[in-house]
This record gives sequence, C-alpha cells and structure tokens, in this order.
Amino acid sequence: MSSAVDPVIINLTVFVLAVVVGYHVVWNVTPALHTPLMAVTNAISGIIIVGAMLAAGPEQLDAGTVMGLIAVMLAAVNVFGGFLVTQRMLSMFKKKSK
Amino acid sequence: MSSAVDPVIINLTVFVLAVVVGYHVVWNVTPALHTPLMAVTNAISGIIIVGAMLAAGPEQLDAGTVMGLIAVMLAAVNVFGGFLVTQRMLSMFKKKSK
Amino acid sequence: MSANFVALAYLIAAVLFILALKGLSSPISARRGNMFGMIGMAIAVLTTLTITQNLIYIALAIIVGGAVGAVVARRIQMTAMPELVAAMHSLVGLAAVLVAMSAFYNPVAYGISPLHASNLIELFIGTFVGAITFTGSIIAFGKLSGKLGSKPLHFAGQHWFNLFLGVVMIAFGIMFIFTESWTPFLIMIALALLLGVLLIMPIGGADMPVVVSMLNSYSGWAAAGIGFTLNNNMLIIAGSLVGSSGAILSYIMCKAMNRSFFNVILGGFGGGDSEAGGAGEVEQRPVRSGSADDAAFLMGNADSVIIVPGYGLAVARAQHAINEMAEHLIGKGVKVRYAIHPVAGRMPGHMNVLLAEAEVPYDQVLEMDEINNEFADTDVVLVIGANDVVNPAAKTDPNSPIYGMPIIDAHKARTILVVKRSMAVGYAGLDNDLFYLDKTMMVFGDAKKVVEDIIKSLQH
Amino acid sequence: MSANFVALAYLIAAVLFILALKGLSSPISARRGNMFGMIGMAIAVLTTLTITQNLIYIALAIIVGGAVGAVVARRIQMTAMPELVAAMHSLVGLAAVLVAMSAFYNPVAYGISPLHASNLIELFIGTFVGAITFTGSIIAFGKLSGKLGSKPLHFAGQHWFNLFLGVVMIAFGIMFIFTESWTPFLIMIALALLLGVLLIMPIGGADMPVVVSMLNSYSGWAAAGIGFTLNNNMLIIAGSLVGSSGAILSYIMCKAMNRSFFNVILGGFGGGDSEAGGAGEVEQRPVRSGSADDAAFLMGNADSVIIVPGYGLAVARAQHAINEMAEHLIGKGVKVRYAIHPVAGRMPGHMNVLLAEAEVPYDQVLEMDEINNEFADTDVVLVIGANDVVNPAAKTDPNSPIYGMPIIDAHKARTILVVKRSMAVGYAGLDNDLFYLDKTMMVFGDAKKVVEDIIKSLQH
Amino acid sequence: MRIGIPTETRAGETRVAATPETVKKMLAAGHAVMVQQGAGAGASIPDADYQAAGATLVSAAEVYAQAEIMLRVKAPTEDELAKLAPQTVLIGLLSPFQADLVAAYAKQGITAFAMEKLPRTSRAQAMDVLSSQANIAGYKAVLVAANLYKRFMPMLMTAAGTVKAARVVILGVGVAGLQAIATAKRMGAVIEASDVRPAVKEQVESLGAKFIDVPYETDEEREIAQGVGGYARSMPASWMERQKVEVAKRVAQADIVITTALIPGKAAPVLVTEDMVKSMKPGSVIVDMAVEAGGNCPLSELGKTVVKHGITLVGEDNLPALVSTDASALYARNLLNFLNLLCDPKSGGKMNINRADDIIAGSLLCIDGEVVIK
Amino acid sequence: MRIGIPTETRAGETRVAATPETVKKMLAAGHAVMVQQGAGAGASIPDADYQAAGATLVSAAEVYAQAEIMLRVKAPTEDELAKLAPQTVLIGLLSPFQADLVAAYAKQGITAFAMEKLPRTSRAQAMDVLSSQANIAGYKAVLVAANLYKRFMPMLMTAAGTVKAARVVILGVGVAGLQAIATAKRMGAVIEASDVRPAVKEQVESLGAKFIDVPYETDEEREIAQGVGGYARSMPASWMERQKVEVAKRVAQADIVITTALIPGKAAPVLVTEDMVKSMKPGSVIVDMAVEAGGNCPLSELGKTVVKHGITLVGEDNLPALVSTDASALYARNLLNFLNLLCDPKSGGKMNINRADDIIAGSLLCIDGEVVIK
Ligand SMILES: NC(=O)c1ccc[n+]([C@@H]2O[C@H](COP(=O)([O-])OP(=O)(O)OC[C@H]3O[C@@H](n4cnc5c(N)ncnc54)[C@H](OP(=O)(O)O)[C@@H]3O)[C@@H](O)[C@H]2O)c1
Ligand SMILES: NC(=O)c1ccc[n+]([C@@H]2O[C@H](COP(=O)([O-])OP(=O)(O)OC[C@H]3O[C@@H](n4cnc5c(N)ncnc54)[C@H](OP(=O)(O)O)[C@@H]3O)[C@@H](O)[C@H]2O)c1
Ligand SMILES: NC(=O)c1ccc[n+]([C@@H]2O[C@H](COP(=O)([O-])OP(=O)(O)OC[C@H]3O[C@@H](n4cnc5c(N)ncnc54)[C@H](O)[C@@H]3O)[C@@H](O)[C@H]2O)c1
Ligand SMILES: NC(=O)c1ccc[n+]([C@@H]2O[C@H](COP(=O)([O-])OP(=O)(O)OC[C@H]3O[C@@H](n4cnc5c(N)ncnc54)[C@H](O)[C@@H]3O)[C@@H](O)[C@H]2O)c1
Repeated sequence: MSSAVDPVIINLTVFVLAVVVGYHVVWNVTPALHTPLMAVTNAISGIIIVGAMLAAGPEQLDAGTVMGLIAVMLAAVNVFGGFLVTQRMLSMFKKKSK
Repeated sequence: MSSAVDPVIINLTVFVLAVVVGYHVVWNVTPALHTPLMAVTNAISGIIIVGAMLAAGPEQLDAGTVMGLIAVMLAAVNVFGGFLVTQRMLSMFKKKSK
Repeated sequence: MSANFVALAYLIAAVLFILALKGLSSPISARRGNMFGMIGMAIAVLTTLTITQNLIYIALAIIVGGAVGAVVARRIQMTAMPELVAAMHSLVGLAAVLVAMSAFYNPVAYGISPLHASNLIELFIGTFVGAITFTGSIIAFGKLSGKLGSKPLHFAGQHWFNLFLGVVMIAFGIMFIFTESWTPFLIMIALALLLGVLLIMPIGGADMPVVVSMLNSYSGWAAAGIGFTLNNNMLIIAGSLVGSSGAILSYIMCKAMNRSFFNVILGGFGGGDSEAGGAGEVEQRPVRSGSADDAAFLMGNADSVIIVPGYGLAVARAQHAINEMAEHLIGKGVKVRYAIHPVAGRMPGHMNVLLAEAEVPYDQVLEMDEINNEFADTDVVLVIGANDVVNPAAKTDPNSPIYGMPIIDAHKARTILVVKRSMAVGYAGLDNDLFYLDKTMMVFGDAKKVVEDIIKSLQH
Repeated sequence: MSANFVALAYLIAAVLFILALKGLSSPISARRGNMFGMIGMAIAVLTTLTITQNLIYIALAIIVGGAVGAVVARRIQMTAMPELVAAMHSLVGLAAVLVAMSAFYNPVAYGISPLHASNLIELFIGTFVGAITFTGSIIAFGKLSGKLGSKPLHFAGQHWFNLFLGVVMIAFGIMFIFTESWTPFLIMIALALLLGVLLIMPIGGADMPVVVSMLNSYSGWAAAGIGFTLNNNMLIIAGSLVGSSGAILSYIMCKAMNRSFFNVILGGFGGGDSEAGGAGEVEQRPVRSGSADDAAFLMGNADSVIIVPGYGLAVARAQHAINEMAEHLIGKGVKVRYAIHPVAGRMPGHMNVLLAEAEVPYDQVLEMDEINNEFADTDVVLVIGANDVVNPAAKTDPNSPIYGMPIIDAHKARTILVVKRSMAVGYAGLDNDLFYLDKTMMVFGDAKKVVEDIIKSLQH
Repeated sequence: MRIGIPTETRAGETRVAATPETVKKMLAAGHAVMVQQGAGAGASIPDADYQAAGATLVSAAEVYAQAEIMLRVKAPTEDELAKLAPQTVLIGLLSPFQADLVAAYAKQGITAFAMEKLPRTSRAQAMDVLSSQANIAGYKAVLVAANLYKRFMPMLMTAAGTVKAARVVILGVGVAGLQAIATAKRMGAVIEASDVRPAVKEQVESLGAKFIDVPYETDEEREIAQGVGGYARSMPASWMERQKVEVAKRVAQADIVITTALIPGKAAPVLVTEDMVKSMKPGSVIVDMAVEAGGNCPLSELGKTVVKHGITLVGEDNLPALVSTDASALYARNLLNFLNLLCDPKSGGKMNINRADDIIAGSLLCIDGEVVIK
Repeated sequence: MRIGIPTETRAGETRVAATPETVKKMLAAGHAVMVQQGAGAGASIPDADYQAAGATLVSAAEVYAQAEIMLRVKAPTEDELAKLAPQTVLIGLLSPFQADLVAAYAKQGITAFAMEKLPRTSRAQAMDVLSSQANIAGYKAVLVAANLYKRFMPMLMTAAGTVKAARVVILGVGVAGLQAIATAKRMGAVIEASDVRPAVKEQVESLGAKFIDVPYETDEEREIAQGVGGYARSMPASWMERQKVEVAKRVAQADIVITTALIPGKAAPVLVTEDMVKSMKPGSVIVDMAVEAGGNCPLSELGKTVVKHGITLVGEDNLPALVSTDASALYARNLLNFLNLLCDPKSGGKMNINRADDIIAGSLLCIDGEVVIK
C-alpha cells in the first residue's frame, strides 16, 4: 500500500512525531537554561539554510538563485551567531564543574 | 530529491522519532503504574494484528492466508485481553478521585 | 478507501497510542489514556478491514481471539497479572512469526511483490525477534505461574553456547536472504525458538518482572520489524513505542531493585554475582520490597495514614522530614496521625521529644491505646524505624521474650509500609513476622533518605 | 551522493538536533549538546553542498553570513542577548520568505516541478509564517533594544483590524493557490509583513521575552512548512522541534510570570487586564524578579551562600524548610552560613529561636559583626523575609529613620536573592534600595512555599 | 573621663553595670575605670577579672567620691546620692516616674540619664535596656514557673502512661511575653497568648503559639488598640469585658499563666481575677511580671511567692537579677553603647551632651540642677 | 482486697503511691481502697479528689491497721512497720540493698515487694518504677540546673550583643541521662555526653547531642563495656584514666554538668574530681544525680545544694519528689500494673503470688517471715 501514499502523509507523520519529541524535550530543560535554549533553537531554525542552498543550487543565476543566495547568507548569520552565542552563554555556567 | 529516496530511509526516520517518543513518554510514567504500563504496551503490541489481517487478506485461502488468520486470532487475544486487563487494573486506583 | 486515507487513519491511530502511554503519568489520566489506546486500535483494525478481503474469516478470527482475551482478562486474579502478561507476549511473538512467514509465502498480498534484499533483512529480523519472544515468554510464564521452578537453571558454558547458537542462526538468516528459500528460513526460526528458551531459563524468579518487560520490548521490536517489511508507518510507530518503552521500563525496574541491567538480561552472567546484588542483607523468607515512589503513591492515594515511629527514626534524625511528608499528605486530603508506643525508642517519651522538635502538632500524636482499634479501618500504616513495638509475636508467641508486651496493631491495617535499612533485628533481637505479610511492603534505606525521596515523589 | 545517502545524513543531523535540545537539561550536558547541534548543522550543510552547484557563490554567502554572525556573537553584551535573538529570528523569517519565493520561481530546482495544490498550500503557509516572523521580530528587536518605546501601542478596534487583515491575506493566499500567479503571492506577503508589525506592536516590554520565544517558534514552523514543500524530512524535523519547543517555552514562561498565554500573544486583548496580571503589588521602579528554580540554580552553582533571615521567615514558619534547603546545598558542596542581625524579627533572639527549632547547627549561625566583612567574597546571599535589617539606607541616608542602625551588608554580595511576598515595606515602613539593584533578583511568594520549591528544584 | 562602677545596694539586685568586657572597651575609648570591690559578686564576676581587664578596684567611698561618670543598675539610695559630686553624670535605671527621686537628683546637681526613657527607635536599640532586660525576664519567668510546677512541661508517652503537655497562657505580649512564648514553646508546652495590639497576632503565630482573638467591635476600640509607639493604651471597658470572657476560659484550663501586660505610666490592667484563680487546677502556677505596676492579678504579692487557693503566685519584681551574669552582660553593653554616644571614642572619650540628639534628649532627666523631663 | 495508701513520712518525700485515677481502677478491679488523710497534699491532690474517686479517707492508725495490701513510695519507718499486720503485702521502693530493713520486714512477717528489683524485661516495662522516676529525675535535673545557672541556656543574638549557648556535659547516659539530654537540647544548650556502654553512642546522637568517644583498647575493656542486662560494670582503670582526660577537657568548658553514672550495687564512679571543679568557670552548676550512691563528684553533698570554688553543686537525692504530681501519677500507674499482675482483675482481684513469674519472683523480698532475695 505505502507506495501509493502521498509524501504529504509521510511528511505529516514525521511532523507529528517531531512535534511530540520537541514537546517532551523542552519540559526537561532546567529553567535556568531557558535563554540558551532560545539561542540554540534559534540556531537550529537556521536549518532553513538547507532550503536556501537548494534554491541557490541551480547552475544558471536568475532571480531564484539570487534570492536563494541571499537567504543562504541570512541563514548563515543565524547558524553561526546562534551556536556561538549559545556557547558563550553556557560557558558562564562553567565555574563549578563538580 | 525525496521522490528518489528509498522508503526504508523514511521508515527509519519514523522509527527513530518513535523510539525517542517512547523513551520520553515512559520516563514520565509514575512507578506505581508500571504494571498497567506493561499491560497497555502489551495490548498495543497487538498492533501486529494489522499485519496479520493483511496476510489474511488475499481472496484465495492458502497457507499464507491461513497463517494470517491464525495470527489475527492470536493478536486479537492480545488486543482485547490487554486493554481489558489494563482497565481492570486502573479501576483499582479509582477510589480517590479528588 | 484510498491509500492516503488509510495512511492518515494509521497516523491518527499512532498518535492515539502515544496519548495512551502519556496518560499513564497519573492514575486519572491513565483511564482516559487506555480509552485512547482502544480507540486507536479500533481505528487501525477497521481501517485495515476496508482494504482486505475474507472479511468473514477475519472477523471470525477476531471474534474468537477477542472473546478468549476478554474472558481471560475478566477471570484472571489480580495477583496472576505478571504471568498473564507473559503469556500474552508469547502470542504476539508467534503472530509476528506467522505474519513474516505469510509475507514470505505471498509477498503480493502486501504489495512488496519483488522482494528486495532490504525486505528480506527486515523479514529476518522481525521473524527471529518474534520467535525469541514467543518461546522466551512461554518460559517466563512457566516460571511466574510456578509451573516451572522459579530457580535459575544454569549449565556450564551456557553463555558460549547461546552465543554460538545466535551466530548459527544469523548465518542461516544470511543464507535465507541470499537464497530466498524456505529451508534456511525455517531452520533460522527453529534456532530462534530454541534461543528464546535458553535465554530465559537461567534467569531467577526475582528478576522475572524485568524479563517480562524486556520481552514486551522484544514483541514491540518484532512488530516494528514487520512494519518495515510492510512499509507500514503505524506498525513502525506502535512497535517502536512498545519496544523503547519496554526497554526503558526494564532499566528503571533494575535501577529500583539495585540490579545491573545486563546481569539480569544475560541471566546470571557470573552466577553468584547477580544473586548477591539484592538490597542489604538477604533473608530466607521472601519479602516484598518497594521504592520510595511506591510508598508515596500508596500514601498519596490513601484516605488515612498512620505513622508508627521507632528508634530508627531517631537514629536517622528523620523527624523534620517525616513532619514535612505528613504536611504534604495532609495537603492532599489524607488523614495523618502518629501512633506512639510507650516504649518506642530508647528512653521514655523518646518519640515525643523528636516529634516535638519537628513541631508535629500534638493533636496528630496519639498514644497506642487511643489509636490501636483504628488500624483495621486504616488504608496505609507507615512503620518507620520501628521493629519490636509492632512485632505481633508479643501477642501470639508465648515463648517470645516480649510476649505480653502490648504492641501497636500495625498488622491490622490494609497496607503496611516498613522503612528500615535492612532485615536486621531491633532492641529485643527478634525476627518480626509483620515484615513477611502479603500486605507488607518493605522500603529499605535510611529513614531520612527514604522519607525525603517520598516527599520528592509526592510533589510530582 | 545518492538521494538515499543524503536522506540518511539528514536523519543523522536531525537526531543530533534532538540531542542538542535534550542536553539542556543540565549545564554540563548542555555544552556537549551544543556541540551536537553544531555537528548536526555541519552535516546538513555539507551534505547539501554535495547536491548543489554554484559552490563558490554558496560558500561565499555562507562565509560572509557566518563571519557576520560570529562577530556579532563575540561582540554582543550578555545583557543584550534577548534583542540579539530577536534580530536573528527576523533573518530566519526573511530567509524562509526568500526560499519560498525562489521555490515558486523555479520549482525544478527542488524536484517539485509540476506544482501540486498541496505544494502551493505548503508554500503559502511557509511564506506567510516567515513574513510575520520577519517583521514581528524586527519590532520585538526594536522594543527590546529600546529603539522603539517598550510601551504597548494600542489603537481602537485593533484586534478586529488584525482579524480583517488576516482574512484578506488568506483570501489572497487562496487566490494564489488557484491562479499560481505572482501578484496575489506578493500581495499576500506584503499583508503578512504588515500583520507581523501589527501583532507585536501592542505587546508590552515586560512580555517581550515570551514574544521572542513565540517568534522563535514561528520561525521553526516556517522552516517546517518549507520542509513540506521541499519534501525534506530534516527541515520538517528540525523546524517542528524548534516550533513546538518555542511554543512550550512561551507557555512555561507565561506560567512562571503568572500571565495568561493568550493575553500575551494577543497583545493586551482587553487592555488593562494584561497589565494588572503582574505578580503582587506593582512598584514604580523596575525590579528583576525570578522563580524559585532560578534561585535554586544560582545557589546550587555558588561556592558560598549566606542566608539572611528576617521576620518573614518567622511569619511563614519556614525555618525547617530553610534548614533542609541548606542541607541540600551543603550536600552539593556549597558553603552555607546564616547571618543574624541583632534585631531581626520582633523580639531579641527571634531568629535564634527559630533556627534552633529547626536544629540549624550553631556553627552555621553567625552574628552580624562576625560575618559582615565576608559578603564581598560571597557568591549569593539569600535574604529571606528580611527587609529593614538589610536596608542600605541605614548607612547612606541621614534622613532615614533607621539611619545609624547597623545593617547586614547583603548588598555587597555578588548576587542577591530576596524572598518576600510583595514589594511591601517592613517594620520601619521604609522602601529598600537593595531590592532595585541590578544584581538583585526578587523571588515573590510566601517564604515557606518558595523555599520548598527551591528544594524541589535542587533535587533535580 | 573617670568612670565609677559601684556595687548595687538595692535589695535583691545582683546585677552590675559593667563587665570586664565593657571595662576593656571603656579603657580603649580613653576612660579610666574604677570598680568597687565585690561589685561583680552577685553576677559571679570575681574582682580579679575586673582587675585583669584593667580596672582599678576601689572602696565604696572612693567610687562615689571620685567618679565623673557613674554607671549603675538601679537608682542610688539617698545616702549614696549625697556622696556624689555635683556635675557627676549618673546613668542607669533611675526610676524617672518617681518625682521625688528626680527632684533629689536635681537638688544634688548631678546630670542624670534614665535608661527607661530612651526613645524606642531603631537607632536606640543597641542601648535599649528595657528590651534587653525584659527579654531576660520573659525567659526566666518560664523557668521559674516550670521549676515550681509539679508536672512535666512537654507531652511524653511512656510505659507508665502519658503525661500531657502543660498549657501555658501568656497575657501581654511585649518583649517579655514573646520570649516567654519562645521559651515555653521550646520546653514543649502548648501556648495561647493575648494582647490588645492587633500586630501581635502575627508575632505570636510566628513563634508557633495560638493567639486568643478578641475581636474589635467599634472604631474606637480599633484605634486605641493600635497603641502609640509600640506601647499599648488603656482599652475601653467593652473590649476588656470581652477579653476577660475569652481569657477566663483559657486560664481555667491553664497550668501556667504568665502575665506581662503593662500600659506606660498607668496601673497594670487586671487580667486574672480571683475567680479565675479559683477556677484553676491545684498546683498551677501564675507568674505576674506586672507586679511592680500593681499586678495583672490582684492576688500576687510584690517580691513574694505565695500559694493561694492551691495556686502558686510568683510576684518576683526583679526577674533579670536571677539571671545576673547574662543580665549584667547585656545591661553593661547597652550602657557602653550609650556612653559611646555621649563620649565619642573617636574623640578620645570627651563628653559632649548633644541635646539635639533624640536619644540623649529623651533620656536626660536633669542637668545643672534642673529637671528637664518632658 | 483492702488496699491502704499511707501518707509518705520520709523527709522530702512528696509523692504518693496512688492517684484518684488509679484508685478508680483498683475499685473497678474489685478492691477496696483506703487513703490516709492528706496523703496527696504533697502532690497537689486534694483529699476530696480521692473521695470523689471512691476511696475512703482514713486516719494513719486505720490505714496501717486495716490494709491487706499497702502501696507506698518509700520504705516505712520502724514505727510504721510495727503497725502492720503479718501477711500484709507491702509494695514500694523498699530499699532491698539495705539488709537491716529487709530483715525487719521479714521479722514483721509481711510479704514485701521491692520495685527496685523488677527485672528490666519488655514485659515489665509498664511497672518499671526505676525507669519512670529516672526519667523525671533527668528532666528535673536540667530544670534545677537551668534555674540556678545565671545565664541563658540558648544562644541569642540581640541588639545588646550575643549570648552563647550553655555547654552541658552529661556523664552517664541511662534513662535519666537521656532525658536530661533531651531536655537540655530543647532548651537550646550544646550537649556532650559520656558513657561506658558503646550502644549509648547511637542513642546520644539520636537526640542530637555529641558523644565523647573514649576508645576501647583491649578486649577486656570492650567486653566489660557491654555491661550486663543494660547495666554498666566497673571499667578497668586504664579506660577510666582515658575517660578522665577526655571528660576533664569538656568539663573545664562546661556551664552545666549533670552526672548520673551508676553501677548497680557498687559505689558510683568518681567522674568529676575536685581539680575539674576548680577548672570550671565561676557560676557554673553541677547536678550530681548519683549522690545517694556516693556521688560522681566528691564535692557534692547528699540532699544539699552547696557552692564550692564558685561552682554550685546540687546534691538533691530525690529529684522526682520535686515533680510530685506527675511523679506520683507515673509511679501510681506502675504500681497499679504490678498490682494487676498480683491480683488479676479478671478474677475479681483475688491475690495469687505466682512465684514462677519472673516479675513476681524477681521483686519478692520476703514472705512468710523469710527473706527470699537472690
Ligand atoms: N523507650 C524506652 O524507654 C526503652 C528503653 C530501653 C529499651 N527499649 C526497647 O527498645 C525497643 C523500642 O522499639 P522500637 O521499635 O522503637 O525500636 P527497635 O525495635 O530497636 O527497632 C528499631 C529499628 O529501626 C531500624 N533503624 C535503625 N536505624 C535506622 C535508620 N537510620 N533508618 C531506618 N531504620 C533504622 C533498625 O533496623 P535496620 O537496622 O534494619 O535499619 C531497627 O530494627 C523495644 O524493644 C523497647 O523495649 C525501650
Ligand atoms: N528584634 C527585635 O527585638 C525587634 C522588636 C521590635 C521591632 N523590631 C524591628 O523589626 C524589624 C526587623 O527587621 P526584619 O528585616 O527582620 O523584618 P522587617 O523589616 O519587618 O521585614 C520583614 C519582611 O518579611 C516579609 N514577609 C512577611 N511575611 C512573609 C512571608 N510569609 N513570606 C515571605 N516574606 C514575608 C515582609 O514583606 P512582604 O510583606 O512583601 O512579604 C517584610 O518586608 C526592624 O525594623 C527592627 O527594628 C525588632
Ligand atoms: N523600635 C524597636 O525596634 C523596638 C525595640 C523594643 C521593643 N519594641 C516594641 O515596643 C513594644 C512594647 O514592648 P514592651 O515589652 O516594652 O511592652 P510593655 O512592657 O509596655 O507591655 C507589654 C505588653 O502588654 C500589652 N498589654 C497592655 N494592656 C494589655 C491588656 N489589657 N491585655 C493584653 N495585653 C496588654 C501591651 O500591648 C504590650 O505588648 C513592642 O511592640 C515591641 O516590639 C520596639
Ligand atoms: N528492657 C527495657 O525495655 C528497659 C527499660 C528501662 C531501661 N532499660 C535499659 O537499662 C539500662 C540502664 O538504665 P538506667 O538508667 O537504670 O542505668 P543506671 O542508672 O544504672 O546507670 C546510668 C548510666 O551510667 C552509666 N555508667 C556507669 N559507669 C559509668 C562510667 N564510669 N562512665 C560513664 N557512664 C557510666 C551506665 O552505663 C548507665 O548508662 C539502659 O540501657 C536502659 O536503656 C531497658
């Protein structure tokens, strides 16, 4: 049967499961790490960079690829900025490592 | 790209996510409900009945469909027995409903 | 029905299964959760019915199987629950094997007609896990129901033999994948069935609950494996939910029993080791022991709790903790009182001194004579660090050195929780029958530690 | 690279993202988690590179963007973190809009050449969510950085207008789906951009952190939406992780601030309501307030904590709880002492009486003069139910009625936690500057309740 | 300045106005200190300790003749006063409400500071003799009662049966009453307390005791109950009547009653009537700490412990003197703090009577032959 | 049976062997009860209460002449003994270790039960007079000490400075020592305690006090330290010497020392020497509860409170009598429980001296003119 199934349904399946996972994971985060949590999820939302790269992918440069390239740049700011800021924040908690 | 992806990979994706969900869900179960948990997961593992039904599905009766029918019957014991037993166990906790 | 609708219905069923498990975080939501589970299963079955023929036969099979299941579920004694669960796992295991065989026999039925190597691998995994689950569960059932001795069965070189069998089984599996023929497939199944027996035989009766949970997990993995074969997301999701939750549950249970997970699963690898691993000193007679979480749950759901403190409370200096625990219980609407034996502790009024330190209100503190006839109507009594003062031998055994001493009638309560560090004796040096009652649960540990854990658990 | 390998690499990246979030359950695993996140992202990006052309341009774009991001991340003040996060969200939103436009412009690039209705719906959703995120985040950034006034901006009928705009936007979206043309698409985008502004404008500065988290969630949903369009599981997983976690986080934050989630998100629906919702009495000057969890975290990670009890400790009868808390901290290796002011409470020795009741060891209890010069070297001081005795006005303000009274130098500590029920005054009826210091965090609530919550949190 | 510490001569006064600890600090501030021989005996402080601290041991005659500042506990007798040189600064509990005494101080030309008159502001707390001594009195009242009481204070359940916790009723909850509550609580008693001021309810409960609620029914009652400056005012008869009914119920069941109710400058209110005493169980104990101001119980006798209707009534008027060592230690520190205000140690101890300071102005009884109390 | 309750005549004995509560129960068990007029006065129990409970009030002559069973606290005087009819059953603290007294009982032909001789088994706990009275004594010892001590027991930090918590040392931790620890702890003192028996360490710590560890170095020491039946034995000199060193350190810093160390049938061990007393701060207090057995401190004097080297030494030998009401209540219940063993209430109170019962056999001093103590 599955071969006939629209990918949307499969995407939906993946989507539902991922939402449940996200739900559970966040409840376990200690409140003191809520700000780093925001920062790291911000970085992860930079995953849009993958979409942007695909948009920028086609050989010939046209409006589509240019928009893609801009999107890549914007998303890259996010990715690098997000992870580095998270790291900086987390290093503040280093002091006591016992 | 995804159209070219083997369903096994997609299945794997679903599988990994479901495992993570299962992992999280169980940690939140109160220890006192561990026995009902076992009973209800037992009932859910009766989902194999779906596979069994598909095996029993084809029109003509042959070794395949007969095996399927037997499997349906076995799994049905599990499904009904599992959920009912769970319900019985849980009703013991009813007393105090405030 | 279109394939899309079927897939959507399956997704809904899968979500309902997740909700069913989530519900178990509290007894109230658990009943609703179980309902979700049933609805999910109904959706899955009905949806599948729309895409199969042979409706009559299938319906008949479901009705017969369902009726058997329902009757068993109604009739079974609550105390026989573990063996029932074990028995049912064996059915899932067998069903998985049958489905796999059927799929190999007639791949077209599943729309996987040209069998790929990946299909065959999946088929192989689903089948052998199912087969191990089948025979393993039967052995577990036998041990739990007492039909087989609960003692672990060892023979020399057992682990090496199992390993060897496993390797041979995999070899036949690989042969099956390459030849796509029945002979290696069936041999592989036979070997897996044998392995199931050999793996569970050496595990001792005390570890059976863990094993049952582990087999539960296996049955889930088997279903998930079949799901891969059938490209069926719902089977994958439901199967892996069961698989991972069962595995985690076994792990949690081992933790609670202070056992090594691997020792249990490997069935006494290193023999003596796994037996000595139990908490504290080992007694000859069996006692039921539980965790602080269990104690918290039982007390939190009781209408009335009586606390019987003894010298151990003083040694642990747990008086502040016990008062806090009592406050939490009272906050949940539980009636809490303390029953003080005249000679509890090591000096007259020892318990009063302690409870006063913790500012337990005087009106919660009753002397033995005032409260002794209320135990029969009490849901839970928590005996904490007391021993001699709740020893029924003082009433029943004229040869006991404490015969004739009045005692606190803790044994009359519906459930008895006893907190102490071990099975060691108290001041009078006597064993205490109270600890071995069916309705008694021992919670081993330092009184303060245990009570703090109970508080933590009550706060959830 | 084959599509299968790409898909597998994406799956691995997705799992790494899950691990990154899971890591945040403790500060130690959090750093490892962040590392997982980076690796996951690297895998995702590198894998994608193998299936794109224009490597140079793309690499250049990444390098430029990455450099900007890195520099900003290094330079930014820790206190400016919220606005940075808001600013970055706007980028994700804009990127999502651009990707969507590009996909519509050139669907072949994604292998979705004949655009189905479902593709268009997904595209529409991804785009408008991205657009709202974009402008909404800019407004949030403006408010947080003070470039825009932090006061909420209302106008009459605002909500109706927003609703109207939303309906119109959806109408154009539907038109776009049917006509597959640029005009309705662009109009729809413009309307969504406007909506983003209008939705965030009316929300007050105090609620901004919730809004930032909500926009974070939106940016995730936008990514997931694009993932649907591109049939890309990793985008779906990562996007919905971010989406659901952001939403839950907003909810948790509202709970902690005792605000209604919907009031916040709807931006002062019912105006005054959302302002009066703040905890306890409202003061003119701004104070920093936190939860018991924050307090537990700060103390648990300190080397030394000094507890300054006052009359409120007595009123709440929190002495047993505070001793338990101290025991937990000591168990974590924190040095804990009590600083007793000679006139704390309402009778001479009031605090000693209380602490003795709870059996706080005498050697942890120091009088003001003994401990006053240690505050400068102390990580955290917990002022609990005290007020006048830690009022710096006694030293600094000759007109204060308590001028000349010696005080406990709590204000010299690195971090100050103050537990009381409100901003109300103490015995002497004076406002207390200590509460308004930058390094002070108020934890509002009954002292006993708060301390019990701290204990709960310390036990995690 | 030359500071003199005499031996207290009032009957039963065992305290002393300086301890070796405060002597040392006075020396460090630039004063010279003379201590009369045997001054510390009542407080178990040997002369040798004063000497070791740096004081000069002197005779009675010397201390009165030579002191520029005299620190003492109670007012001097007529004879002693006569021995003081004019301009001598006298600091202590000088009974400012006894007009004849004050007049005598003025006549002698001394400068007198009455510690009873200190304003009870935050800044004055370190010198607040009334607080420090009331605190001790509250503690000792419970000890005396517990020692006279022929039963246990705490509840105990033993093989020989259960003994009930003592029921203690505290009437008047100022500084002494609060400390009495705390002490009785420690010993395991069950406590109820009454006061006119509504703020006291929370304070009583903060010590784990129960407050006897007597509702205020009129605005007048409510207003008077607030008191002035922490002190109570006389309540209207209507309220007193209602209080009596509530208190009588508690007293009849009480094992120990401790009364401390005072209204500054007035006779102590009668809270425990003879009928209430009669209603109590034989063997119970009443400690009337207001006895000097007429007593909260008409049956108590100043300075004596008597048994009436089977009840032991303690009329001890100087409870702090029974805890002489610590009472002296706290008293001496209070006085030292006051002295430091008068003679700033930073300026080498030079005296400066700054009458703009509310503490100095408030406690100054007479100076230059004039009475200056308001 | 006709039960007689006389007024106690030994000096300072304020207790009484029956209370209205136990009188009622004796009547219910089928006995008749005569109470001598004024018997309860010392314990604040009016004659009227006995009457209300159903007892007959009688004169001294009547009670001695007519009692079939006499319950009392202390041994009768010679005169009183002479007034008892032969066969009278006498129950009380009859000083079984005084041979002359025991001989006199036998000569008079009475049946005498000495409550001191009860075996200390679980079953006997409800009759265990030594426990119930030692418990009271331990409590009272602390109260007496606290009342004599001229400082605060608890630590207090006040505006007038800090007072330190009293340091209390308890030597000998049997029943009395444990209750002393509990009481001093309640009052806020810092406590250290010493005993020979190793099991005591855990008990001391269970009350929140510190145990003074004196290690055992030889097997002999270890063995003797175990004691017999809960009682201590005399420790070897080597251990006593080490204990002395440790104890001396603590005593020198102590504010209050309470000693209870006893070894049955022997003189009490000397634990606080004169040198140690001299090392203490003036004003400190020692309560020697072993004074009747020669004292744990050679300076203490039987029945007196004396001051030596500036230290107050309390040699009170009958502390329970100072808590007469509760002491009587517990004592009377102990005796009632013993009486019920002797005369089963279920059989209408008929006496049956079952000498096979270890409790009866253990406490029986003499019967039928014969002395039977082992
Ligand atoms: N009250 C008196 O005046 C007095 C005087 C002398 C003797 N006694 C005798 O003492 C006994 C009193 O009875 P009881 O029931 O109170 O005490 P018990 O019979 O001595 O039992 C106390 C129990 O507490 C447990 N325990 C010790 N420390 C603990 C800790 N830290 N955490 C948890 N449990 C702990 C011990 O078991 P584990 O080791 O397994 O933990 C022990 O079995 C009676 O036999 C009585 O006759 C009483
Ligand atoms: N020690 C003495 O002998 C004595 C005698 C009389 C007067 N005084 C005076 O009393 C004052 C003592 O200073 P202090 O700092 O101890 O007390 P304080 O200045 O009176 O402050 C107490 C604070 O505790 C808070 N509080 C009350 N109940 C609470 C509860 N249940 N949970 C949490 N917080 C609670 C109150 O704030 P919220 O209402 O916001 O919660 C209040 O601001 C000094 O001014 C002193 O002069 C002392
Ligand atoms: N500023 C400071 O920091 C400071 C220092 C010390 C004391 N004080 C305050 O001063 C106040 C007085 O303390 P005090 O001990 O000197 O008081 P006090 O000795 O004058 O009176 C004792 C108590 O008797 C009560 N009383 C009077 N009439 C009564 C009646 N009819 N029934 C019941 N109770 C009655 C009073 O309200 C008072 O509480 C207290 O509130 C205390 O907190 C403040
Ligand atoms: N069976 C029961 O239930 C029961 C009932 C009551 C008492 N007891 C036990 O009986 C025992 C004796 O109690 P008691 O109060 O009658 O004892 P006690 O009065 O005979 O002696 C008092 C204490 O002095 C100690 N001591 C003797 N020599 C010492 C020395 N040199 N240094 C320090 N300490 C020394 C003893 O060990 C004892 O603890 C206790 O262990 C008590 O728990 C048991």
